[in-house]
Amino acid sequence: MDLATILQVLDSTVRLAIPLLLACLAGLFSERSGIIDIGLEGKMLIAAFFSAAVAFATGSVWLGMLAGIAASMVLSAIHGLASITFRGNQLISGVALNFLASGLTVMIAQVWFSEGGRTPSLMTGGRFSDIALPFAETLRPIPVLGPIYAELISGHSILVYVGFLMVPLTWWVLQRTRFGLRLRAVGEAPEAVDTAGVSVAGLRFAALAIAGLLCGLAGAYLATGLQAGFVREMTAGRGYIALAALIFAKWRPWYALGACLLFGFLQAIALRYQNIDLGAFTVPVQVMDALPYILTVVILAGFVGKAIPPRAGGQPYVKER
Amino acid sequence: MTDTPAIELKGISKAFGPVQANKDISIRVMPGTIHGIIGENGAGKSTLMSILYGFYKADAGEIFIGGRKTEIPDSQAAIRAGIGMVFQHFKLVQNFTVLENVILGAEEGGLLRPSLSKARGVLKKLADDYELRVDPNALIEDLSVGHQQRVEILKALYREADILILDEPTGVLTPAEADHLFRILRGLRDEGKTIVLITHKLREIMEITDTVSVMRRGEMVATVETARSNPSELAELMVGRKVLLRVDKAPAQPGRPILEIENLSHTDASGVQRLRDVSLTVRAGEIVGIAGVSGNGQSELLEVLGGMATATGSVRLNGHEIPLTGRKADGKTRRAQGIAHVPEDRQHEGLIMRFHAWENIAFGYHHDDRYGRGTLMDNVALRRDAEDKMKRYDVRPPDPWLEARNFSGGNQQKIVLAREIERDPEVLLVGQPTRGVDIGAIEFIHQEIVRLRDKGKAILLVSVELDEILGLADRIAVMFDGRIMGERLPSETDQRELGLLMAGVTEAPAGSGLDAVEESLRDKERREAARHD
Amino acid sequence: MNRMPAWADAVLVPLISILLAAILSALVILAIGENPVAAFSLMVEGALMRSTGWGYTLYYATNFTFTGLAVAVAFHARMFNIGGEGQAMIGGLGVALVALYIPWPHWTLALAGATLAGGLFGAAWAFIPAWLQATRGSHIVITTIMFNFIAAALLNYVLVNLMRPVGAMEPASATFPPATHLPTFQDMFAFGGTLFRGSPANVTFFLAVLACIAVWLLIWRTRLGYEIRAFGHSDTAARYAGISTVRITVLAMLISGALAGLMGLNTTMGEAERLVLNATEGAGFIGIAVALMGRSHPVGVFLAALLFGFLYQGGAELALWTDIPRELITVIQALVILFTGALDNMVRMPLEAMFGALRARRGPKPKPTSPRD
Amino acid sequence: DPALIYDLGGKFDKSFNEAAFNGAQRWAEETGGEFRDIEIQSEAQREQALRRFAENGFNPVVTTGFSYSTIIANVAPDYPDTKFVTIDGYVDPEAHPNVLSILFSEHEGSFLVGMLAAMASESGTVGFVGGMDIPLIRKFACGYAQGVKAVNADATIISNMTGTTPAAWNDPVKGSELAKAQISQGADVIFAAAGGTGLGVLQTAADEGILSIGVDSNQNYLHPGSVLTSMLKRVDVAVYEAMSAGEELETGVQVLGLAEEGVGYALDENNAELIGDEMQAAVNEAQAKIIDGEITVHDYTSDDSCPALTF
Ligand SMILES: Nc1ncnc2c1ncn2[C@@H]1O[C@H](COP(=O)(O)OP(=O)(O)OP(=O)(O)O)[C@@H](O)[C@H]1O
Ligand SMILES: Nc1ncnc2c1ncn2[C@@H]1O[C@H](COP(=O)(O)OP(=O)(O)OP(=O)(O)O)[C@@H](O)[C@H]1O
Ligand SMILES: [Mg+2]
Ligand SMILES: [Mg+2]
Repeated sequence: MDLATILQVLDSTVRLAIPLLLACLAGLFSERSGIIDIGLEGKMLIAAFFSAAVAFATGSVWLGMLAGIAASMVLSAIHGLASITFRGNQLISGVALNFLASGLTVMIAQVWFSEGGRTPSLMTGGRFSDIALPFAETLRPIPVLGPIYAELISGHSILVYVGFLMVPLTWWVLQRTRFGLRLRAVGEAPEAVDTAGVSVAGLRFAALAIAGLLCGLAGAYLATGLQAGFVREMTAGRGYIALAALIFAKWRPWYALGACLLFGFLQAIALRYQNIDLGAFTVPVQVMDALPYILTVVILAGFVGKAIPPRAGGQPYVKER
Repeated sequence: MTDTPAIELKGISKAFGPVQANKDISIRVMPGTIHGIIGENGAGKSTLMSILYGFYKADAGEIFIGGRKTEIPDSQAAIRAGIGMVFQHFKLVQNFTVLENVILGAEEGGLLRPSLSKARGVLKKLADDYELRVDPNALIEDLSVGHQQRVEILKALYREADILILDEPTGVLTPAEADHLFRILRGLRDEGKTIVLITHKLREIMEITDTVSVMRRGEMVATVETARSNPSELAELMVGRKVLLRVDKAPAQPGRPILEIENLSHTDASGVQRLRDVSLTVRAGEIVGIAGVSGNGQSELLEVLGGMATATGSVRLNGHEIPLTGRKADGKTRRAQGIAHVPEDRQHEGLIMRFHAWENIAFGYHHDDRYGRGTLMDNVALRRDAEDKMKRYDVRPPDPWLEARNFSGGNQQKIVLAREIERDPEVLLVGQPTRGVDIGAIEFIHQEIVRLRDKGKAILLVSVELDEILGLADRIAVMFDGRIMGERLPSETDQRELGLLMAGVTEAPAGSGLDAVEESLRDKERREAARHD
Repeated sequence: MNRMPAWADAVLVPLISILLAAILSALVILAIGENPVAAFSLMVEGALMRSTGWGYTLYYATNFTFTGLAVAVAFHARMFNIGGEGQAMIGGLGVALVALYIPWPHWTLALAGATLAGGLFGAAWAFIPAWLQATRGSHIVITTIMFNFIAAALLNYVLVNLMRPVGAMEPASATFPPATHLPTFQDMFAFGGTLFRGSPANVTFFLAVLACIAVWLLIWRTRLGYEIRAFGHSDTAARYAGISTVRITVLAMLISGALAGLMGLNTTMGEAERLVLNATEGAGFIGIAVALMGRSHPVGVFLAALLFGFLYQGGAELALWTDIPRELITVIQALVILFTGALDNMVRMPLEAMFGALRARRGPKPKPTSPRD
Repeated sequence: DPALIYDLGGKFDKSFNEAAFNGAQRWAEETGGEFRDIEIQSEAQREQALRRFAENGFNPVVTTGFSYSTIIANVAPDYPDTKFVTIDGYVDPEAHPNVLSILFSEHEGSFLVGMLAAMASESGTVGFVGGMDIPLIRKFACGYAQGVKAVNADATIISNMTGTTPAAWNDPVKGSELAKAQISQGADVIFAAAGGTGLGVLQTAADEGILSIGVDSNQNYLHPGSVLTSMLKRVDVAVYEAMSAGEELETGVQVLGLAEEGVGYALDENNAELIGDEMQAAVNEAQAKIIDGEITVHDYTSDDSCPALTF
């Protein structure tokens, strides 16, 4: 494999990893606060739709992104209402939100645009364009490092950089701020937080709001960064993969980066090398297609071992029975 | 001292559904005193204090702090009013450091760093002032219960509490740790702080409190000055009848050896050796008590014998070797061989809290033929059996359809005991049989254990209550750091000597035994801290 | 405790929840400019007022019963089996292999053989995640998600490259021989008339009912079920009782996988009479909702499966006779799941208060009780 | 009245089903007639929709997608007075006299766009992105590859399938990545036969400044100047004609290839500048030869193999 190909694969890795990463960090905030969130898929999907729809209507990708975030946060709020206020089952609530997003997006799209559950294609201005970092072209001739800078590091949309920035930021918020301390505590021992005089529900809603925001970014990136519009079910199961990555990462931000890059990389590889001809026989495309998933299982079984989730995860906080 | 009470509660009532936990309760506690509250399980002590701390909201009643009427809708308000509480079940974040737990909810501004460095300073000062030493960087899950409790006290003091409530603080402590705690409490009192102490142990009430209130069935039945009362009067007030305060038993008639343990060693999942060449024999018709500070291998000894953990060495039951590793080294096989096990932790091991009482009555014995022969279980037989046993053991309420979690701790323990003892096992392993159980129930539980002994069975008893060991055991082995430090007869030893052995000291140095325990505990801590680095 | 009567909890709460979901759905239908009353009556008409409607409702309900039971059994052992979809796919493959390549003399034998094969294949697909969870601690949620994707790839490979009759366009197996065709409701109950005409409900429905009974027996009447529940509530207590973690984890998942695999009987042998690529169509995921809504109890699972069967069939009727987009059905399903499954306390809390007030008014307050009474 | 039943992809898939809808729509507008249509949600609904429409007197009942053929064969005998049309499916005309099977020679249309691709390509490398890996898509790919090779025997054809689940039809993000991967391997023309996923391919091609080829409907307008052409499959015409014939519809088997103008390539103002005169001439010549039988384009599904491409 030559450098150009490697760079291409890594470039593709980055693009495929970012939506996973944003969703994974969203899940991280939510689950660190004790709320299991299998509705990541739905939040991303609804954000993808609204960001594309509003970006199309206003011609501004930024307004689109805000709309996407808002929509995703509304789903977060419903999740909070069900699982925090009414102490409902968090899993069911998440499943319901996925269904809701899947149905609502296409339905509204059809009512608004009559393009069969799609938004019209976005023109420039309605999309995030790729940013060329300073000197990208000047430095390109430098061997090895030049192309790496110009191809891999430069030339992504702003949300990619935001996504990567979110990793240290998440780490910093969790480990270095008061909010982070309380958030980690509420996912482990809500009664400790409560007796320390801090509102458990407040913290959990805040965590869900952040999760909504991050899923909103992920959806906006899909529809207005990577693509130029919304297509039905365009998240294509990425929310579930993000959830797997989260467990893989043992609910830690830096590990999450690693896990998402790994998933992205495996997918990038699988997309590029279909039908590997081994001489005697050809590896069928289906094997390559399933390879990321097979490898995930292998890695999980071989190297990662037991992942211990936040202790209070999944249970509503009840004081009086 | 002034005449204004530090705490005054007027007409507090609280119901949980149909259960009236507190009924029109009034109480006054003067500043600079230690006030005890006693009462049977479920009398409403914890509820009352939780109301004072804003954890629950009272249905009716008023609260006055320092003479001023105060609304306490949540814990934040209680903290602001200068109240701190150490709950029966600690409210600590297990995978946080001590420091993080202390500042949680009392941080200074948005960033942690300044709060942490401030807290570090304050903690150091508190440690010096009140002998409250804990490593601020240690993780809670690595600390002993005694130290976790210190963290809870530190949390309250860090928030500058003037009123400190402790709910059954000594239930999980060794005598030395309890002594240490009392020294701290006295120190705090002398500083002018007000302390409310909930306990089941009359000895502690007599030892440390200035005044004491007795609760029964949600009501306050009396408040007296400790000095003018005595244990049997208090016990009678609590239970509403006369109770026996010591174990009544005939001398043991030990027979042939039943359980012979030789060179038993066990290393846990994190690689720490918990048992080191333990050898011990238990004979028919005797109770062997294992004394020791918790965490010195007693729990592991019971786990290995009960089939919950694997080990090396040899164990013979009635002369036959039993497997210590492999598929046959599980609880099911042990039970079939005649080893019954009352685990230390009834809520997480001995019972399934969400199972009905009748389902729990078969737990571990559910393969037994008496509960049906084929694949299907004979639930009718099970329920009949449960009803029977619950009646015999006076489990209240005697309703087999109640879920285990809906029984009080003492009654939960009775269910476990009924299940294990009524099997007529060759060997009974029993851990902390009366932890958190009230006086009335303790009396009953002790009687049942003695009754089994008198049927010629071998009993291995583990307890951190020296009183219990001294009163119940026929022979005492002391464990320290995974070893048996020595064996004594109860008639020929005392708390002081046992305390020394528990601290790993075999011959008596000068000075009090308890100090030596303290010293050695600190030693052990340092070693453990080193291991965690 | 401030509990309301058991009947209210079992009947009133779900009914009111469904009502709320229906009201919200009606608002959505209004919002897209259609008539909700007409829509609902069309759904009821199409799903419940005609025998063929019932034929479809019960057909879907059969699928959801199997996947719902699968999720429920795993839940009892505190495992979240998201892999029902993949297990059902592979179960269907097993059914197809047996139906195609063994010359069955009669459908009863074929059904027995296919039941065995579907169960075994589904169980096998659940085995690896279960075993990895038990021995390596690999989180079963991830591994079962991964196995769904892997199952899809495998099935695609098998159908496109191996089982597809040469020259056929469709990635599907050949049609099963007539001897394996299962009697449909039409065959069984129509007696030559038009009852259940053309609807796919078939004997597998009764198998699903049997499966409900079997699961109930398993969970509440057998020692294995006792151990599964004990393990599900507390693994430390299970260790105390000598219940093997590995054994229970693996057994519970094998049973779960087998149940999911049996869904293949209904779709593959009962309906399509050949193996098609997307026979499962998300029933594995609906199974999660069904199990949760049914509180992991077979009766609850069955009722929830019926409800979803109704929604599917009613939705088909809407799609047939109105211009309401099919996604509306998805939205209605979402609302039903949300209100009955996650927001049930929103209904329960006020009801509890109401019953409490009623009781207080009717009689004197119950005597304060205390444990020592 | 006629009825129309779409395949699982749904009415507005921007390609195949949508073409059917357009045909029906045109018929309705021109004749003032009415038709019912349904987007099915599950496999079992295929039979249900057929029966319900037949029972309620709709005639003819038109279906799109090969998946209906087996089911129509089951249902048709129960409704001898109703005429069924299966587009892309094949039902034995002897056994089922009330069924019309309409088949398209996609390989022939693909051959033509393959030629165009090869001629437009400067790098000598062209790409193909399929949706789910099913025989029909391989048929497209195989015809395309033959067309490419016919122009430039040394050309490289990079062929990728998006996935193995139905999600592969709706993953434009993957479509984009596949397109980028092919571009990095030198492809400068990419043919997308992948439903919604194809939109991602077309988009990326436009963004990266290479050419793309649409499928089924005329997709040239999506990115004017960047979509080289579209491989047309005149499902709309087939549906229009079936509906126009009404109850008098002639049953049997129709194969719509280049000769019948059932397939072809799209030429309009959006791509007029991309396709030069000699390109047009070459393609038209090939088209004539195929119609005459001078050139035979191999149909992958006839023997599950392809001379120009391995899968
Ligand atoms: N959260 C709760 N929900 C419902 N009932 C409760 C709750 N907490 C306590 N109760 C009930 O209130 C009564 C009083 O309980 P409380 O814990 O105050 O007793 P206690 O005197 O502290 O007992 P113990 O000595 O065992 O700690 C008990 O009958 C108990 O059932
Ligand atoms: N959820 C519940 N439903 C019904 N009754 C309950 C429930 N929880 C507790 N109780 C009642 O509370 C009483 C005491 O329970 P609790 O958990 O407070 O124990 P406790 O008083 O702390 O006793 P111990 O000191 O022995 O642990 C029991 O008699 C039980 O009937
Ligand atoms: Mg208490
Ligand atoms: Mg208690």
